[in-house]
Amino acid sequence: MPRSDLLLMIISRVSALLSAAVVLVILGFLFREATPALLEIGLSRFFTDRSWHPLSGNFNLKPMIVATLVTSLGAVAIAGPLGIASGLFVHFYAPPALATWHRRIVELLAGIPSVVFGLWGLVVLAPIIANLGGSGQNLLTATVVLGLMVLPTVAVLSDNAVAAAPREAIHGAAALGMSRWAIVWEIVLPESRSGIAAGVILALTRALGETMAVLMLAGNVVEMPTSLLSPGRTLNANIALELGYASTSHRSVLFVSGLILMLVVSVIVIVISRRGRPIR
Amino acid sequence: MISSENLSVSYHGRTVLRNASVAANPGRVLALVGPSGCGKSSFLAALNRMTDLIPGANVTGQISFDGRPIDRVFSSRTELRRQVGMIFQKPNPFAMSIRRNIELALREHGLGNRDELRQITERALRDVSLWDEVQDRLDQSALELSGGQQQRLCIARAIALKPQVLLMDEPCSALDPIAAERVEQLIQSMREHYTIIIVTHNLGQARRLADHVAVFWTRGGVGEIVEYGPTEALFEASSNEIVKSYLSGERG
Amino acid sequence: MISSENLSVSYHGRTVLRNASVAANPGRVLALVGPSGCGKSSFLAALNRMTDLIPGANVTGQISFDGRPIDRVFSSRTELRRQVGMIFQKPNPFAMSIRRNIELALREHGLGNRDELRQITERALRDVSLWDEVQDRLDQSALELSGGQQQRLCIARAIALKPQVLLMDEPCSALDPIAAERVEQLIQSMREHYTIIIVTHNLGQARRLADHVAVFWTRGGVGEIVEYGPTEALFEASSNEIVKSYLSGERG
Amino acid sequence: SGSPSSEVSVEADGNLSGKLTLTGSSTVAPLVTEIARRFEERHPKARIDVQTGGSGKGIADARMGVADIGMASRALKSDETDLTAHQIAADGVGLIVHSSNPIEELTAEQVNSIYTNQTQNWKDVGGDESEIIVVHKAEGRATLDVFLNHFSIDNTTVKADVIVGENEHGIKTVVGTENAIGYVSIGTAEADIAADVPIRLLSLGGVEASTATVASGEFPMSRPLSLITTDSPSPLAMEFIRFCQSTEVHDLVRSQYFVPVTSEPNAAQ
Amino acid sequence: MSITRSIEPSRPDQRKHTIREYVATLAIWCAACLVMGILAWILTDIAVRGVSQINISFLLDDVTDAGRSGGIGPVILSTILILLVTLSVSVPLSIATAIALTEQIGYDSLLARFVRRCLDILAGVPSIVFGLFGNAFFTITLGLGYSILSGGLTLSCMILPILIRTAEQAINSVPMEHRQAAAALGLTRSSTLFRVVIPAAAPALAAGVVLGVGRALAETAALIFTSGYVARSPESLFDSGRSLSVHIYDLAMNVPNGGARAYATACVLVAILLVINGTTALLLKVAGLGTTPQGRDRQ
Ligand SMILES: Nc1ncnc2c1ncn2[C@@H]1O[C@H](COP(=O)(O)OP(=O)(O)OP(=O)(O)O)[C@@H](O)[C@H]1O
Ligand SMILES: Nc1ncnc2c1ncn2[C@@H]1O[C@H](COP(=O)(O)OP(=O)(O)OP(=O)(O)O)[C@@H](O)[C@H]1O
Ligand SMILES: [Mg+2]
Ligand SMILES: [Mg+2]
Ligand SMILES: O=P([O-])([O-])[O-]
Repeated sequence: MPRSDLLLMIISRVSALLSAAVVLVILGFLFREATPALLEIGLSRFFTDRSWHPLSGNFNLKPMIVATLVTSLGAVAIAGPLGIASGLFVHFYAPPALATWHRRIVELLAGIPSVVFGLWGLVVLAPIIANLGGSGQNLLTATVVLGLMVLPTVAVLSDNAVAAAPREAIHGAAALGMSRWAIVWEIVLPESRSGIAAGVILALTRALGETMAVLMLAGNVVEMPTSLLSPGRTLNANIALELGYASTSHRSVLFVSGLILMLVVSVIVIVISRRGRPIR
Repeated sequence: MISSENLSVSYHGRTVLRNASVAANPGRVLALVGPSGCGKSSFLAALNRMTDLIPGANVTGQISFDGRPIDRVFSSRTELRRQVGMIFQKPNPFAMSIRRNIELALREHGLGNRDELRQITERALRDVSLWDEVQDRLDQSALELSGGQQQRLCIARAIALKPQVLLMDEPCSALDPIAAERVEQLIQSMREHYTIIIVTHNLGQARRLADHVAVFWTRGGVGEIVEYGPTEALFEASSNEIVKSYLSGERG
Repeated sequence: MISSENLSVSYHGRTVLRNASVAANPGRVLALVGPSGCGKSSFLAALNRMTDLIPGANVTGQISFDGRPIDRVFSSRTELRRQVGMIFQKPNPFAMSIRRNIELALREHGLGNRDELRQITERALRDVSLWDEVQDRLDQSALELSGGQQQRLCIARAIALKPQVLLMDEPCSALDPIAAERVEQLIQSMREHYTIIIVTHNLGQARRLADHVAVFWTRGGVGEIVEYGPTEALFEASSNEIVKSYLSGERG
Repeated sequence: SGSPSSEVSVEADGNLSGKLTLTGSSTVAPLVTEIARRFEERHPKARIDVQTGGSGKGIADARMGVADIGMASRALKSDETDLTAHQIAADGVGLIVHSSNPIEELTAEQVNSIYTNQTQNWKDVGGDESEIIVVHKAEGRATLDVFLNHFSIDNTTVKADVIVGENEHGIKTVVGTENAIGYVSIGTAEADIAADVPIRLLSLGGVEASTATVASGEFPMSRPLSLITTDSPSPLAMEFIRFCQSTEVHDLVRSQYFVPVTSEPNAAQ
Repeated sequence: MSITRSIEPSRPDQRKHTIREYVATLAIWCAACLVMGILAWILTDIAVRGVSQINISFLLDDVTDAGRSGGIGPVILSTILILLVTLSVSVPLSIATAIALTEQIGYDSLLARFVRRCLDILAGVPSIVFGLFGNAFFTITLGLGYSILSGGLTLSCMILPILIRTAEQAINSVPMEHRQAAAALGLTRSSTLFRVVIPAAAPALAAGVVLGVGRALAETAALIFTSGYVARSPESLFDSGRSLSVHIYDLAMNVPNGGARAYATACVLVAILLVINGTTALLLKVAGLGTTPQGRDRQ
């Protein structure tokens, strides 16, 4: 093997391991911080306690896990179709000038800080949703805004994936008189499936990890939600809300919720990527 | 009858084909010959509006079908392309099973129930002499076929739709002689029912197959048709020097 | 001299070529002919270890260069491939300017300063008769060339490196007759200095070009070499029925 | 909290150099940031970095030595006696409603029953017919501690509709929800009211909620804003704390709608 | 070989397909308009509330009165420095990792699967946890303190999965033929990569970087605990520096009556994004790259 290749191999593999190590280090750190609580309180109490009142020794995380899942999955349910449609729009439906604009707009959307989304949701959207009852700070508002936030992730990756679909196949299909949607559905989407799936997973994990906007919009009450209009607190919001003030044992409990969040993410990632493994 | 009048094609403003006027008739084969890069593929793509798919491509001039503007004859691009089939230079099977490659467009055009689809598929594969090779792996990916097999599959896919016009862009250039001959025979047998326009670099093939030949040439960087007429007349007694020298070289 | 002994190729465990043994000599052209799908491309790819790049491909058997195992002769895959150049069936220019397409590998192998690079580039493009067509757009993307132009560019790119052996997989199938003839002439003029192995479907070309011919055939789904020998002997008086019937059909 | 050493300032005005890191209460941070700017102008070689994160973090960082000084918006608890608090200002916690809400005042019992979900409609406490949206603070907040202590409410019995973190979050929630009630730092609320934000502070036990009543000591629900150090702060830290407590920064304290504390011995210098 | 012609004049399926076509087109247009509409809504909201505050001195001046007056000069500077640190660490690392995953290790090898899984999980780490981790690791353990370096490194970890994902996809989308051609010319794997594959993948790579920059610029939670809160102009990478998004958060949630300035800062942030996106697009155009739409059939 030439020296340059050897160097490339070593550097790239070391980089890959380094990238992977980041997550291990973070996990290790979370474990270290969470251990005191896990030893003292035990895992089961996080699911069986009466409520979440850490200062009074009640540590039920279940409502927060549910709220986290509801908002994240809901966000992906909104962002998935819109993002994929937006990728297809750019390549197959938009007039060229509009396609360029659409792309720019989506890229711009990707960079708007979550606080700005949160602010917009709080000042503009929540009062509108308050017409449905309550304060307007509930899971629905958080889900909608979260959906908008992760939309660019799906859209940009779908756009790339669609762009990579082989042109010959598309032309071949067109030459058989297949209509636009048939080409998209039968040729383009199957070809770009793995790229789109990657976008959706990334969006889901991003939704699970988002903190600030949800904190500003979800209402943050720790109760098992009964509808989308119930307020709820996600695991991240919980950490952000309480960590600054938490004393040692409380702090450790918050790390447990961080750990649980990461476990949830890992399970989802592993299950989904098992099923949607691209065929090559 | 499909015909073009003063058809010009440009890419991003650069004209690559100028004022091409030819006509092709049912039951007849028209061959387009000429050196590389003179716009044959571009001409073909303009006929069934595949140029719409190429960014920067622009077509001017008139295309008629049975004497009427093609846009009036066919209600839509899809109908046009269904009736004016096309086979490409590079084989382009879809990344799906061999069977679905053929059935896909059939279903799309609402042709046939399950049994009929099977029959049409088998018929089409037999027509291109692929049946024996693939009948026991119809559900495997078409991408695993060799280049020649892939191209024959693409031809099968197109003729399964029974189009009125068939545009072929060097359909045999990826085939071995035996398969190429079968396709030639196929074209011969189809000529009664179809209008066929074929781009070929094989002058022998052009001579054997075509009733009419259009010779393309590049002049000043722009392609054009330098002569168009009955095959034998052109091959035997062209008055045009370029054409003469090109066609006489029965090489390749 | 490059030779193979009992070379077999399989993809994902399915053998597609079995026990191919041939030899090609400097100053000589070896043509590989045979129907589609019988493993000619696979054989060629095995010779310069391009099979390493194909997922699932597995090669067994021996390849020798001047009588020594090829892995010992060349220090590395890159050296091997530099010395054993290859041209593919489908044109595959890089998505960069025409000039850079040629200069890329030259620079990589540390050949020439700026001026020399220019000269080599021009020489190579002239050899494939592309110079006149592209000299004023050398800095435009190679992807905008027509299929034939692209293929000629790929050939220019390979011969610019002056390899010892040249593997060609139907190099002319995308060329018009004039360009094809130029390339044929080019091959003729190169034969003194190179060992050339060419896959072709054009039996006339094989006969005109080749000193030796190897006929591939598929038996029981697996490709093999059914006969290998001097061109004229094979074309005139093959004892093998398959070969006889195949070579006699001077069709296509 | 006596800190006698005044040598630093006497002999080395202008020569003071070094870097101080402060972390802690988000309520105190904006004020200390302004004070730090002024301090740096006086002592060009000194650098005061003010970080935020919450009172708890300030206390923890000060204890662990991660920060030179912590900031807290509550008094130290009984298990925090290893640290010293240097009060630099005072603030109150006040109940707020939307300005369209006719309610003027609530009794302690009414507040208690609203927050424990026994009263669910404004008409039960003399207001319009509409559901009460209860805005509450997240557990662990200094503001929450002060509120719960004052009304002797057990946090586990509170039924909230929205739980907020920062003061402005609470205010924005009340602004967006006409039938909401919440409680925030009086300083923050006054600043917003001064800018025509549609909220109103409710009186408490007959005392108007304002910086004036906090200053006079009448307002019952008030709290100290302090800098927290270990027992042996550096000379620079001492000098900075002295500056924070001096009358030189009273204009800054007032501009942030807090109440200056003048009774500190050091301020007299 | 007989060919029977059968052109059924009007098939019921055909009409069904026409309707399906209309519905699909309508749906896609609606979705696209929704996306553009909502963004336009958010952007106008920000612009209407913030743009009037912006002028040259706002962009250059120091922060005073907790942000209610003065400008955001030091904040912009800190943001740029944080971004530079982030990109200079994460871009090389991500491209090298993507190369390893696509070209070196083999798609399905154990190592590749492991690394990929780790990255998927990393992508799901909440930003607040990044903040805590960055604080514990870079700020305290490595002793970098509250500094631009700590913040930048934390953000590198955070945008790593996005960059790697997009880079991987970009590299994979380069046709196999290019690699074959390069290999056949005797190019080493590394030059095949750096001279053929990566240039061909550049537009998609750049798109990924833009996405990552967007994410980094937007981050708040992770930066409060790492690069900190100090609004003074940083003198070195070891100084603490407040980023634009932290400034927005502080003004919006902590500073009474800071709303208008928060919106003005948001306007600046969006403008910076526009400039970054525009420059990328321009660079790609100049380089003759840039993805063209796949092929829209004009109907
Ligand atoms: N998509 C495109 N964009 C820009 N220029 C193009 C494009 N396709 C073809 N061209 C140019 O148009 C000219 C005609 O190309 P065309 O493919 O029609 O030639 P051709 O006669 O089919 O050649 P060949 O026999 O090699 O296939 C060529 O100069 C080519 O470079
Ligand atoms: N990458 C691959 N994976 C699996 N099977 C393959 C692959 N490439 C080729 N094959 C199979 O191997 C056999 C030989 O293919 P090959 O391309 O070598 O034939 P060929 O003689 O070059 O054909 P042609 O003349 O059509 O180019 C074919 O049956 C083909 O389906
Ligand atoms: Mg062509
Ligand atoms: Mg082949
Ligand atoms: O941040 P606090 O001042 O509420 O502790």
